[in-house]
Amino acid sequence: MKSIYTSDENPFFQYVLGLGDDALILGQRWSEWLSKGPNLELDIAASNLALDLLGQAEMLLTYAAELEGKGRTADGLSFLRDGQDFRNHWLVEQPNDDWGVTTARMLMFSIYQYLRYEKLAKSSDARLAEIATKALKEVSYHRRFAAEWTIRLGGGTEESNRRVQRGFDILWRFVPELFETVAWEQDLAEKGLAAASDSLRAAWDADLSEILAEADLKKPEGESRLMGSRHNGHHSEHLGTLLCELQYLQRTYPTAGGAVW
Amino acid sequence: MKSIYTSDENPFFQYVLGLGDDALILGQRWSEWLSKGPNLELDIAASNLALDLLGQAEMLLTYAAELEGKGRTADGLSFLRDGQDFRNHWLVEQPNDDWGVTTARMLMFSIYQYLRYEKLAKSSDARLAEIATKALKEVSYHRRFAAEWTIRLGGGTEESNRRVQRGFDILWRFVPELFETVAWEQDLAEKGLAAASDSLRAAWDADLSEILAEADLKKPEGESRLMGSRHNGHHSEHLGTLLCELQYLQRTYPTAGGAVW
Amino acid sequence: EAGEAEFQARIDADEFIEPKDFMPEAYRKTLVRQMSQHAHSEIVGMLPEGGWVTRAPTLKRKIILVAKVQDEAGHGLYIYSAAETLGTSREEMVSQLHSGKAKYSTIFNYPTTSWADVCTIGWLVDGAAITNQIPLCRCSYGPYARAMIRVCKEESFHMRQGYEGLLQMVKGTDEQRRMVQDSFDRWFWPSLMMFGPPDSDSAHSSQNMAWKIKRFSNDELRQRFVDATVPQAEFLGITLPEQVVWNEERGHYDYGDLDWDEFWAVVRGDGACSANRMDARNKALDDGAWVREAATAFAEKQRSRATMIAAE
Amino acid sequence: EAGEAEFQARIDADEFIEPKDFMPEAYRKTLVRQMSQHAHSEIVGMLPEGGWVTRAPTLKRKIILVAKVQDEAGHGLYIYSAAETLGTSREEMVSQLHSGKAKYSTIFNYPTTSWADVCTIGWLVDGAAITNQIPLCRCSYGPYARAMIRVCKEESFHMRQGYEGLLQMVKGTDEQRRMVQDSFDRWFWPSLMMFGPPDSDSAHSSQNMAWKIKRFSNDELRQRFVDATVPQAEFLGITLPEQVVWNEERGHYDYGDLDWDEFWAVVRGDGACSANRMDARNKALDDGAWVREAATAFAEKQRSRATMIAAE
Repeated sequence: MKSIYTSDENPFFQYVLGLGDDALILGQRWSEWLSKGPNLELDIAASNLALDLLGQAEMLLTYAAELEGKGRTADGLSFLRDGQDFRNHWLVEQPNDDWGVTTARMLMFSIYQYLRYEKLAKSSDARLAEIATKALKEVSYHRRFAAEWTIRLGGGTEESNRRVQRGFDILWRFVPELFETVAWEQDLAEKGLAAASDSLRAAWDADLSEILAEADLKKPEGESRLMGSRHNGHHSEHLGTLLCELQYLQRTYPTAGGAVW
Repeated sequence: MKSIYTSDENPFFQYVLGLGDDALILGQRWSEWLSKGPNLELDIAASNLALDLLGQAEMLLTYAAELEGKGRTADGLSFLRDGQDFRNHWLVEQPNDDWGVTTARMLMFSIYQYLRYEKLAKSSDARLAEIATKALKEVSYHRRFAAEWTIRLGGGTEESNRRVQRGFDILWRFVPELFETVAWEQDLAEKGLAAASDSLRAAWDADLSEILAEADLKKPEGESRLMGSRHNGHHSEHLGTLLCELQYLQRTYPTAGGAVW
Repeated sequence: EAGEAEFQARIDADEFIEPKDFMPEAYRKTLVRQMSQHAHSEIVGMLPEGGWVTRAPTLKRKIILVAKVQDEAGHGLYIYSAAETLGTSREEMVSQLHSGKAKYSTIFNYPTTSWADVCTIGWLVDGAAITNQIPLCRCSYGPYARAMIRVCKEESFHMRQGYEGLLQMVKGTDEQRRMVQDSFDRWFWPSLMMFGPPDSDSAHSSQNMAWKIKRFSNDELRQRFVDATVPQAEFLGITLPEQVVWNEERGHYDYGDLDWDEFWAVVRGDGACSANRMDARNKALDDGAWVREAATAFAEKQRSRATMIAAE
Repeated sequence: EAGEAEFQARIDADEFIEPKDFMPEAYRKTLVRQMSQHAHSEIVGMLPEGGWVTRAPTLKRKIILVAKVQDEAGHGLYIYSAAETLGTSREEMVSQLHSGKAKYSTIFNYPTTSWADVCTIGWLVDGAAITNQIPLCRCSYGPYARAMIRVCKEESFHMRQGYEGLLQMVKGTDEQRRMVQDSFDRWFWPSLMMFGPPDSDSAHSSQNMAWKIKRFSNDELRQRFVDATVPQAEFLGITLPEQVVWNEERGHYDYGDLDWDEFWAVVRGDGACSANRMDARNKALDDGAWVREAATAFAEKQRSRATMIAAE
């Protein structure tokens, strides 16, 4: 038996797939907030975030499918792929929980995405650079929105401070994975194609620390150990239940079976 | 375009399918309680209920598949059937909510199932009579267990009385559907094959009233209007989300596609 | 009395009434009720479709649906704002919705059980809403009329998207066509009831007509909708109910009698999803309370800091 | 002192110690810790598999899985009861689990992400548990030994069912075989760690050996498990890690060094699912509090009613 999908076959495809999967899964999580937000304005904000991320997912997965060159499409990659072939980070697949946890994740991940797209906007791959340039504008807004809400919740009431702090505390264990840099990623980075994840850490820490300080929040300490890696198809249990919903219709009435959607 | 599946083609198949679907969907709901019960004893009780109901579903759906005679199996009917072809009552597909709502549903439905199986144990169809006889013993225990818990919660604390009362109140709107008797069911009943649902109402009311009185609970008043019928494939929104989980693996890796489970 | 006569004269002259203008109390009250009910319908209307966003079958459909639900939140916002110009705050209107005192369109108490339903809601429900609302773009109250112009523009976009979604589905498999037919069968009659009770039973109508906050009768609008919908349904290959037949003499489609008992049962709260909708709204409101409190507290702290700095 | 010598003599003579017999405090304490940890592991062990019951691929598999999870609850119950004979109540033990003071097997902090994992847990995790527990069927404390006999019987049934589930899957599609390999890759090393730290690092071992609440060293049991597992894995067509090689001289499989840093990280609470498991247990406990209170209140009312009737 062959061990699971190894990423060194076609690493640039894997890299772009990972970018697309982060956007797709986080977009799905944001879409869960629809009509459940704390007020109408935040319902609208949540749908903006979902729309931006799903739009990025569509561009990135379309490109990934082309890079793979096996005739798959962005929809095929989204709706008909096994969980173990998803390459998103564990952070984005975690449940929304309350608005405090969601805000903490949004801040942590949008700073990360911002820094990553910023580098990718200068990628030697023109297509990726173009996608990243467009996404960078959107994510810059996400980062600002998240920072404002972190500061508002941190400085609002005792309860809101406690809830958003809890968000950072429980999600902190997913931080090391954001900066895991596998050999083939390093290699792509050296060719000017990708951003080496570890190269983003210092700027991420600095930006986050500054916002947390302004928000009267404590930056969690310690560094959790990685318990599995997205590059090997490892995920938390939450991806599986997310995919049950995400993929149900295509799995049931697949386009390949003649369905038209 | 043809309107949806009409039940008068092969009504006995439809009838047995309905019995099987009630057991399957309620069994699925009970299985959701696993490892989430109020204590270990109730975890074990919940799994007993799930096992009995899933076992009934297997027998009934195997028989239904034979009656249909189109080569489907109990698994095919469970895992690869469209939501609009499910024939279970709306009551069983409602979410578990808390233990109070679950207890109220268990009492309402197990009295109903008991009365139905009691008649079916004398069905002129030997196979159905045999299945019903076996199921009757199990459901008799379910009814007793539900009655005991209804009395315990009704007479326990103010909170438990309020919560189980809420269960009866919110589920009361699904009662009329239990006794809806369509023409072809009446026809089957006259042939001695099936139990006409409306013939169970008086005994159901009497049994429930007695238990509620002992439990210091109020029997809800009024009769809601039917808003759709299982016989036409109408369901509440909860069936669809239940099926996402129930059917995901078979939809993704179907036995027909070579998968072996 | 003089004020009322002048008011009516302005309306008769097709002038817009603006927030600070004189208006009779009954006019104000009727409008607040109608507009808040309309806004509530937008908000509750997010729920049936919102439940399908996570299950949309393609990325394109998912994006379209998120944008549509977002538009509904936006409509809710405009209409609440327009209603606030009459002196009732959004908080008050929302709390009337959540207490069950205020109503919303009965259509949203029907279950959305397939992807075809998502498209059918766009086609029939938004379609019926537009038919109702286009005349309101010329209603006598300025802020409402202006909100309706924007809302109608977006809703006609939603209606086309919904119809287009069904057009795709009927090109697919038999299962998909069956889903479309089933969806139509469940939504057609309730969408006709969106126009309200028959003219013979309709309260307030003549006063509202005189005030130009209603410009056509329920039955007139219903007929207009049926006449537009039938050919669209036929184009999709849908089998129409036998009651729907072309009446050469009237130059309209007949559609028989509607089940008004069902309508009134749903109004009373007996709809299949009535309880779920209110539970979902109340849960969102309760779960979000601490966020709204935090935002208020933070804004106050910022204000008082700004005041202190200004005072130094 | 005399008591302790006599106690040890009984153990040396392979007699069972029973609840009312004399026993050293340290023996009692060690047993309570070990047994409650074992019971907690059964309870927490319901969670990873319980999450897959609603998604089982066939009715047969669903029924088997419900029955298995039910057995685990049953094991938890027996072992808590056996531990209660030592004077610590189940409530106290459970509250130590929920406060994080008591531990459970680290294996349940690994995520269960595919149906193959459900089968692999039966095969490897129950398999390792049995290897650990068979010697405990002859442990010196009577109630524990007797509980272990029943537990081992059921667990070996679970182990065979899990293995059989994988045997089916590898007969299926390439996707299924890939799922099985991936599952093995993730669970093999953690299952070896279930036997605890290497003998060189293992605390309490010699005293526990003398007391006969441990009869073989961690490394001995681990080797026994590896030797049994490798041929089973090969029969499934699984590719074993390259460190696993037959050592002709020893007559055993070598398996290289385990990642003990990972083990200790998981013990400290860094496991992928540690927080989720405790959240799930705490939620069940909190959500069920009113039910347990109601049952107690009802039983008290019944009792006082019975007393009153008796007094009449």
